[in-house]
Amino acid sequence: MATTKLGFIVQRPPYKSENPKLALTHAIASQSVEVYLNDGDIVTADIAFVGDGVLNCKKDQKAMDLYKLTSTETHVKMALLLDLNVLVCKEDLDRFGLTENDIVLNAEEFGAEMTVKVVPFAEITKMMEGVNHLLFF
Amino acid sequence: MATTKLGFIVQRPPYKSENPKLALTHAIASQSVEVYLNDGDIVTADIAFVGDGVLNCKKDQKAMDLYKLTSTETHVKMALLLDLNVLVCKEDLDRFGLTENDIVLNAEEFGAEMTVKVVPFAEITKMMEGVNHLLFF
Amino acid sequence: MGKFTIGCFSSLVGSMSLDFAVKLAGTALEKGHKVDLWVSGNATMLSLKGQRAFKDYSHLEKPLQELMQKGLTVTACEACAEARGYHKEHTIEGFKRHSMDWYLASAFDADRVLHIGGE
Amino acid sequence: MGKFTIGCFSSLVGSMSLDFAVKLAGTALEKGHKVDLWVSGNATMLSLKGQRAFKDYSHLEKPLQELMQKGLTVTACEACAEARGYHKEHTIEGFKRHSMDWYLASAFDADRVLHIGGE
Amino acid sequence: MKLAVFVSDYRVNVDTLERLNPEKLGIIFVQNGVYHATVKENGNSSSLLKKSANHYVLLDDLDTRGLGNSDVADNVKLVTYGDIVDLIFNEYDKTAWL
Amino acid sequence: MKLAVFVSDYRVNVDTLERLNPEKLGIIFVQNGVYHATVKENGNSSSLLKKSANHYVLLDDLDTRGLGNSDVADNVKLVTYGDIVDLIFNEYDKTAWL
Repeated sequence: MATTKLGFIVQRPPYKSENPKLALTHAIASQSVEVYLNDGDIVTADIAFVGDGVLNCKKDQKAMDLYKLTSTETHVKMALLLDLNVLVCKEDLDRFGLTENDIVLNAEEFGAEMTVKVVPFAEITKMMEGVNHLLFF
Repeated sequence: MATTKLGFIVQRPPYKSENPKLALTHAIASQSVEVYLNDGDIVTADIAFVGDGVLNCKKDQKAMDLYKLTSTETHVKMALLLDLNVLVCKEDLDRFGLTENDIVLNAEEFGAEMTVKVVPFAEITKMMEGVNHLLFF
Repeated sequence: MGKFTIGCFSSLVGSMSLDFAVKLAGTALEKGHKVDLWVSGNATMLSLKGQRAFKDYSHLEKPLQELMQKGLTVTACEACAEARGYHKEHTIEGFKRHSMDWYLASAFDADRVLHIGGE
Repeated sequence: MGKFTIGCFSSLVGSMSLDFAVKLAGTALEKGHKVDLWVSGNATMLSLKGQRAFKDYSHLEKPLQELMQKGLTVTACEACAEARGYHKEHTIEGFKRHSMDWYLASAFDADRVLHIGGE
Repeated sequence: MKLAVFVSDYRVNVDTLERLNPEKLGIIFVQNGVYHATVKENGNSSSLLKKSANHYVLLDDLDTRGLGNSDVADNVKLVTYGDIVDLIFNEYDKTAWL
Repeated sequence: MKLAVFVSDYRVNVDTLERLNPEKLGIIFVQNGVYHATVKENGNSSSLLKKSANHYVLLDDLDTRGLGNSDVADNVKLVTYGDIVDLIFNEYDKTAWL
């Protein structure tokens, strides 16, 4: 019975690259990884949005309407629904003049109990220190 | 009998993206475009390296030895062999502390008569004004 | 009405440059312009048939086929495609494959050229 | 000796990130480490067989097959490949295809992980 | 020349635009370039908005990113794909994609 | 933590490195990151060389770009692919690719 903790760090804005979306879909895959592991072994995935990456969390993305593409907003909501720990850097939101009103905070409509945590960068550093491996996107 | 002039502007360094190489190979294609055109109609391609793009012109690139890949240096030489006009921005060379000694200037070993022209940015502006269409890489 | 040549080189599923190029081509066609679309480099991925339409990934086969019926000419760089393992038999019907000089020939009598390189 | 999991997501022929990843994997194998290579996103292009070996383009099929014989495990993201039209029958022999959880499972008991995202 | 420059990224990794000085300049923000039209970092607008030019931003790409008209700086005009085609054909004679 | 950060681009479009402050930091220049180790713009070295860290540059990627040992700044150590494997396993415990 062992736990391996992974930290996914999203540093770039959405859409111009596939990376932020792949960060979220790979992190979500932590919920189905058991099929490859021994009983009781688990992998956890924390996700942190930093720098321009916080722009992924903007509310009301219309990617599906306009480009028939799942929005990163929807992927963030899926991560919450699957009980992942989602951190957003407060200093970076401040830098862009964004508040909690501007970003995805929960996925109540899907019945998710987890909520996005807006935290100082120091908290994200702590997460990075605490995980076994880091994946920067 | 008409001539269409194209200006290829290379703004980025080599290898991290395919673009500088594709700029050169597409510009070189101006030498075989007649197959699609009426007799006497031609397309000319001038190539200008600006900004970080001047790093493409560095001599002694070992891409073939180390990664089995044609170097951009070789592509520049091919462009000279096919009589294309190749301009390199002097101000950008200066900015990087590079001189004519550091860059590809000719392709004498292939019998090319054309040489690379190191010119002030103002000359490149003139080229951009004079062509029919611009292609920025 | 004029002739519009669009070249797209940056491709990544996810960069959305091809989504932009295809939408712009469609809009120009609707306005009565003649449109040539050239894809080279990684953008040659656009020519590959049988891409599965997942909602997480740009999927342009259908809009492209509709635009081809409306007169869009779309051509992939043959060498760029072959180097990636996209052979003739894998190519969407109606999608042409030529060497790079085709793009320059299209630019020859184009009124406007938009070359989407970057990246 | 340890286990090394390398993930590569950035792919463009031309970015040379896959060239880097494959060389690094080979070097780690030679030093006696166990190496898993995961390719996702555009890097799944690595799994496609029949790529023509032009000298202008990165061509990794041969070095990859040599490394697989020396024990390299290499796996592509199945959904990322399907979305691009790279189906099972187009896959290089020995190249595995799995869902994304495979990568996380590989990281589970890895001593080191190098995730090449970027771009 | 009359040049329409497309900016498709927020972090622009070339300095070409700073040096271009055509008779007429249009800057069209598309894809992640739209952040230049909307985002203020530490209260400051993008330096690209200070460049003497006609500025345009693609509506579809704003909406895709959850950005609204009210976020757009005053000197930037909202445009559709149709408007971009017309700009290219009627207002400018050459284009550049950075 | 002991963190090895790979820098693969010359124009870095993220500011993560400025904010990371691990117990031990290694900066490994690969691909176009190697220009940080060699290029001076207007006489100035890359700001990444001023960061308190151990700096490394991949020899193969220097040679590929026509750059030689003599171009490399004094505080940057030349490394091979083999050295990078050893650094990852022996000197650092986590990695980041920016």
